[in-house]
Amino acid sequence: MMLWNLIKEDRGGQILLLLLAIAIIAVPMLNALPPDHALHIPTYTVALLGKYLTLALLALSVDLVWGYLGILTLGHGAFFALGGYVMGMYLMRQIGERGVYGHPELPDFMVFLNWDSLPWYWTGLDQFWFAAILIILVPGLLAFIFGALAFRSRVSGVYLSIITQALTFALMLAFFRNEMGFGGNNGLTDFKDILGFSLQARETKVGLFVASAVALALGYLISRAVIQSRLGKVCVAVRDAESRARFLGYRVENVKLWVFTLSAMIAGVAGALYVPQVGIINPNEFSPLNSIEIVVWVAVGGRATLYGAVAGALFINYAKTWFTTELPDVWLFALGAIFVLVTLFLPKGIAGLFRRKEASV
Amino acid sequence: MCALGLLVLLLCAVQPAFAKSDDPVLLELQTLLISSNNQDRTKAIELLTQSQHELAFDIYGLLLEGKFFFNRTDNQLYLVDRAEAGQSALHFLDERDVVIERPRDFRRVALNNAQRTQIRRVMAQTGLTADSSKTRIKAVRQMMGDPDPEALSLIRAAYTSETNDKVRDLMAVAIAIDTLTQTDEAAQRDAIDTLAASLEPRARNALNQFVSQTENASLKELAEKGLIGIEQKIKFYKGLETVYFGLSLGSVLVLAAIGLAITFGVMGVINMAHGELIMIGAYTTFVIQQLMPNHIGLSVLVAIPAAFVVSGLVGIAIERGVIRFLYGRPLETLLATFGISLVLQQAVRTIFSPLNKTVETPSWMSGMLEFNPVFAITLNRLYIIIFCLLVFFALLMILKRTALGLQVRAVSQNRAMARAMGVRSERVDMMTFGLGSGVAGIAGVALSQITNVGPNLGQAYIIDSFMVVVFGGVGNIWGTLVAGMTLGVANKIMEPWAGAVLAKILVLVFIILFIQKKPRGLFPQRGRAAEG
Amino acid sequence: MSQARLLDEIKDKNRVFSFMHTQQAPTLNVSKNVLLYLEGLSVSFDGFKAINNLNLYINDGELRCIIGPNGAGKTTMMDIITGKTKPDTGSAWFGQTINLLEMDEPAIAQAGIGRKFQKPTVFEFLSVRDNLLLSMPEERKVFSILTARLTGEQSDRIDEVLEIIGLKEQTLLQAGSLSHGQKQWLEIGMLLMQRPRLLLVDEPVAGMTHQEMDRTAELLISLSGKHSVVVVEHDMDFVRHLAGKDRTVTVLHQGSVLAEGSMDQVQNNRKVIEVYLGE
Amino acid sequence: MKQMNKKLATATCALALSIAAITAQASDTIKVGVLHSLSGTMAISETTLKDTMLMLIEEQNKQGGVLGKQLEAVVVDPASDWPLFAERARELLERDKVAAIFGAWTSVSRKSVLPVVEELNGLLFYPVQYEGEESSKNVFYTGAAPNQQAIPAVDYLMNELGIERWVLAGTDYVYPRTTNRILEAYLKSKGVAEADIMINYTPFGHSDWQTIVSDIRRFGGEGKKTAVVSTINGDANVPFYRELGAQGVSAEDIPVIAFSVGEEELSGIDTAPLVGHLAAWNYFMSIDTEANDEFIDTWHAFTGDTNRVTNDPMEAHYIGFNMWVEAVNKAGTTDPSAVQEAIIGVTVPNLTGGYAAMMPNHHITKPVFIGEIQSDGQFEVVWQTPSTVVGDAWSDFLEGSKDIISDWRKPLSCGNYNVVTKTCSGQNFE
Repeated sequence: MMLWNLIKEDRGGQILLLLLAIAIIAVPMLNALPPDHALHIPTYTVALLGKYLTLALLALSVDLVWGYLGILTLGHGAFFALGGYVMGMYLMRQIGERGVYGHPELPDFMVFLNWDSLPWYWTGLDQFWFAAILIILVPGLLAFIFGALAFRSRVSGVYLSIITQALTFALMLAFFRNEMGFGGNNGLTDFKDILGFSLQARETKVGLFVASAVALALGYLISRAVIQSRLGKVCVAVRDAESRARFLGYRVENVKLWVFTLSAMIAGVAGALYVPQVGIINPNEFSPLNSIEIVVWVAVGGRATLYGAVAGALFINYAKTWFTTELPDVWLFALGAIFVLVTLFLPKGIAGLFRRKEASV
Repeated sequence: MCALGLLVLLLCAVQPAFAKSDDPVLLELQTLLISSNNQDRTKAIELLTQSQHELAFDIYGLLLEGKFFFNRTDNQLYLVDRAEAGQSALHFLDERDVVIERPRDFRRVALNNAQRTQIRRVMAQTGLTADSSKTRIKAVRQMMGDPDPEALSLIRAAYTSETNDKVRDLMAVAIAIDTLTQTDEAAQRDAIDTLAASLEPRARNALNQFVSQTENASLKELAEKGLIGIEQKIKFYKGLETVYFGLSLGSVLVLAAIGLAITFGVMGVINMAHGELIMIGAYTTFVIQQLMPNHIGLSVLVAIPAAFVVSGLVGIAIERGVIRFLYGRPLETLLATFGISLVLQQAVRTIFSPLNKTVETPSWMSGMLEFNPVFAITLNRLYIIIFCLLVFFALLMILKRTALGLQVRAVSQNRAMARAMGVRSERVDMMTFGLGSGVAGIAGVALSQITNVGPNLGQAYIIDSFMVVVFGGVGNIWGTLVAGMTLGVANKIMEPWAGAVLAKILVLVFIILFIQKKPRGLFPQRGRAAEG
Repeated sequence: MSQARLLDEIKDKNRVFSFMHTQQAPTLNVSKNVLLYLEGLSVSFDGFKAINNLNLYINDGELRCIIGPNGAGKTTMMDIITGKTKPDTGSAWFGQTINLLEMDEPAIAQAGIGRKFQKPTVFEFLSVRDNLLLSMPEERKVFSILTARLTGEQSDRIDEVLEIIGLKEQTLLQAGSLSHGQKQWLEIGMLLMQRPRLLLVDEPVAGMTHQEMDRTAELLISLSGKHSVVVVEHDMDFVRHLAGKDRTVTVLHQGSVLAEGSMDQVQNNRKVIEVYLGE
Repeated sequence: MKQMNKKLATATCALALSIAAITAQASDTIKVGVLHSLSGTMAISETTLKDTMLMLIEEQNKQGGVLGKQLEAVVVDPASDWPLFAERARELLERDKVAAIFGAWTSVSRKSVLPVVEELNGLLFYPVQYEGEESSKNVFYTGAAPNQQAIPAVDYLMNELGIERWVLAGTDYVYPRTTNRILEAYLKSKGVAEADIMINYTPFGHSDWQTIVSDIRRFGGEGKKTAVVSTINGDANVPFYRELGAQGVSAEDIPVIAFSVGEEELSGIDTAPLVGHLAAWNYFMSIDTEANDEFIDTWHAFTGDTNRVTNDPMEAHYIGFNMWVEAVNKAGTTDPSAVQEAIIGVTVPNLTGGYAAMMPNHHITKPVFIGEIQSDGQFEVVWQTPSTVVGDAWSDFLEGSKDIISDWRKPLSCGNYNVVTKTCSGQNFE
């Protein structure tokens, strides 16, 4: 009942959750069918869909801050990547002696950089529960510190966008450095298994897909819960008339801070689910380009609708896959055009279209 | 060009004397040069040196410039200026002119470093008596390292007749290095003094060597004192150098950012395609050079206005086509212009191929301005610093003195009011954006002289540019200048101990924190307009 | 000079960590029956003195009208009281105990000062009801907002205010779709919800019809007594109506008080006449 | 509402199905996967290799293909996005069922593909010089291992040019790191003092080289003959060489030997100030052999552009492809396991007048050439190894790997077998 209240007036949300539920049941079944069966979904497609879902979750987190708080973050990729790195470190620790050098503890890249022991920040990450906590904590902490500084001193609008970009850029440079102990440019890869299940096994892949779907559903409901609450209203108030909200006695910076942190945590989870499915995490995930691409997913889907962000992420990423296979040279043209056209002619995004329809019906 | 000159010279030199085809030396030279074996070429050079052949120096010159080719089909030696189909090749011995059909039949007679040094040595000795003092200096430097006594005696000889002080001092050093190895103590003392006064690396090395070898305590002490003196001087000049590097890096940042300071600072438009406008400027330079391959020196100058116009027009197109619909929606503008930047990049890839393009450095920009052996500044950087300042003050003038500038400031402070006063803000926006974009194009010309001209050129600078503008304070181009230079110098001062990567990271982090403290940058706009 | 300022700001650490200690305003104390003290206030932007040694005292429950030509510093004064602008010199106290200059907007608002802007600002994308809902005097901590539920008397209170400001029909409309006048009313309504001790009202009747004006006047008058109200207005008739015979009117000019007294006194004050009629 | 429901639903289905759509298996052709970035930052280098593969396959088909079947190239674009490399590789192997994949350039892209080819038992031919420290059952390294490029280059500088001081300058990623560590160890083993080695790392696309170059100048001005060993990558090279030119560092004073600068990279640089600087490769376009001439002519014909240059990775693909064809013919099938067995020991002519043989460690034999940059952007070979060098997967100069060998023949069939502990770690196949 509680849950139902969350999405009572939210058609898009209902459909989204419905589709997710279907996917969670149907995809594993279709995948289990014999390969020659017409409806069989090959495992790599499952993994692909799983990847899309994690990206959708990421888009969701961005919509939460951009759509409802008006904070255009160009650095959310950083939180995503951090979550990913934590997961990556856990997976590295799982390799154990199966590394090419057969070192019981050190990941390969540390062995051939002649490190004799694990850096302190790698300790404990062989425990999943610990990794799971850090996956939420690390991005959250960064977001909290960054937000605390930025929102206190009322950095807003474009300035905020630019320094979020600077943040992720700085992190990218930092993670490229081999001294950091995160595998430098190569990042972390060649994972073997997660929680004892081999990452190469079909079941594991399906499992990860389901996990991603569930995570997306949960992420959606949590965000929804925030939006529905009075806090959600305050967010919108802050977005539309910040100083008015202040004169009503709201500590705008705290509101921003907590929602921003929450969204960073969601992004972190998305990253953590993304890594085992693509099998590698490296500093490129921090590149400002990626972060700004996320924003366009949301813009295309439609701001401040949550389900719009999800739709946008799925749509653009599918388009990307298609283009880079069929006509690689056109991809950037297409992406660029989408940026321009959406901002000019489709400020409400795809979701906006449907809404207009609903209104007319 | 110059090669052709030499060709002619070579011919005249030959005509009266005899037909080259039966000159034994040249005949052997040919056989040695066409051989694929390196040693043979070395032999060839030695042959020339010993034979004292009258053409020796012309041939050296041609060898150094790589004008000698041999034809794989007839194994004959040719002189070729440009090995391209349709160009003519001149047979080395019997001066036949043949037209090149398959360029790949003609193989360049290539030298390796050892051989080049070998030739330079020989030529240097004649350089001692050259007219230009520069050549003489080069010659002395060249020979300073040369152990063979003959070279030294040449220097001694030239020393007496030398009039130019700089050259004399240098020669003195060269001689002193030698004297140091003698046993006459008094002479050695003088030598040490001479060397201690000089900043020539070779002088220092000589002293170091001397200190490590000599038994004579007093001399040793003297030499050590001298060395300490030198080290201090070097430290000082190293500091100067760092500052200079910082400024030149700063000037690049300022150039990249200044266009943004106008579009972002004055108009409040977030133009993510700014980097691509710089890139377009750079490519314009490339195209201009393609159009006038024989006037590289001029081409860069021509490129400046050209780049301004091209980038300016593209900018105006962007403003008219997209941005003007988004005024007052900075975040949307940011996204749209980012889209444009992607399109522009890909467009360049499809037009010019993803490969980097070669933009040549004109001769008047290459080389160094040498104050002393340890402190010399690179000309291209110097020009860029000057250029940066010129652009900056030109802009300042435009904004402060011209009608456009007045209108721009009016619009940027209060659009509605300016409209009411009859300013056609639409037009002003267009012009301002065009101006900013044009300046970005000019920056591209400068950048084409120091870095890649490729599709990613813009990307590399966009974030830095924004940092500079925000750090300096939006709407204040003085701020941009100060910020750019500060960041440049800071970066360079940190680099030696932090390393290039860490330095960059630290600078970024610093800016992020700085914005927290002063959201409006170094030189904020104040007053009610800026409040809230 | 800005370099120097930068240095100071970097030096003072506590501003960075200001968010660590939450600003808890001491309880209001109006034993001397004066609610607001402004003493020796000055603030200047780029040399232009917006406020110049301003002294102003508002009694508890008083309704005070403030008039003055453009650039007299009326809005800037409000900015200072509400913590939007920090003065260069001077002091501003709310009752005996609360130093406004040490507090930021939210703290001041929670201490009981409400403000209505010149240009009506409401939350355009929220319904009229939600606009009022958010204005309710309540715990403003993020988590209490997150879990906040609407109690019975709270919604009664909202209906009551809706009644007063006459927006009952528009309850569920988006505030953005209201007319200018309605927005003015909504904003006043939001102030009422806030139950502030001191209301600062900046040109409330701009763009209102005459009937609306009168209603506004009545409302403001009815508010005085349990609230103190400071009204900044250009419209002389309206001010005359508000001030009536005995209420005090303050004339600001070039950032400081030019004259103070009943409407009649003020109107016959020579300096005032000069300023207004520019003799 | 309904409308929307349908729209969204159809969208998702379309998405699912269109990805799921299994391409019809064309049994009359043999599919060959080409996995090179055609967009993004690496497109600069990799597009050429894609064209090379298309050319090679076309030529092979002219000669009747393989096993009487025509070859069919399946080209995909990983867009310089490392995770995408893995995704695309999986696509090629699972969906298109390619017989072999030719591709990848950067180490990270190879690392990203590696688990996929191992999982699905595919074949990957990797054409670029790399840091070594790897040997997979499913990967064939046709580019140079450090001992086929770096070590000989240093030998040349030391013996021929009498270099005594060394600057190891590189971009901060795994290839330069490893190479430099190997070189450092090697130099020290040759008695070079710590103080005579200067190591320096810079970020990708580093553009301001003033400080570093002037440091190099100072380092080189202290009496001993100095050389720079450059593992600087891609875009950063242009500003680096420009700065060298600007600060008047000529090849006679301080020669720079590069491992990642080939004909293609030079085509984007004004070579005038670079004449005499060096590069170490296993192939140069300027090398004068029949095979090379023919290759260049076909290349020009294929691209329709007589100015296109050829480079070392192209030769690597040429060799790798021919080896694969040989092995398939030998095995009589394209089945990966069979090919893996058949290919070891296969010998094919290279473009420089010699032969390349596939070694049991999945690396090949290569001659090493040192070339000097000429004013026309070509290299003049000034030195070459007397015979071909066998690629060494596990460097003898690194602590971690000096005891490790690789031999994929039965009975050992292990990529990293520790001769001391007698254990096979890494990719096990028990």
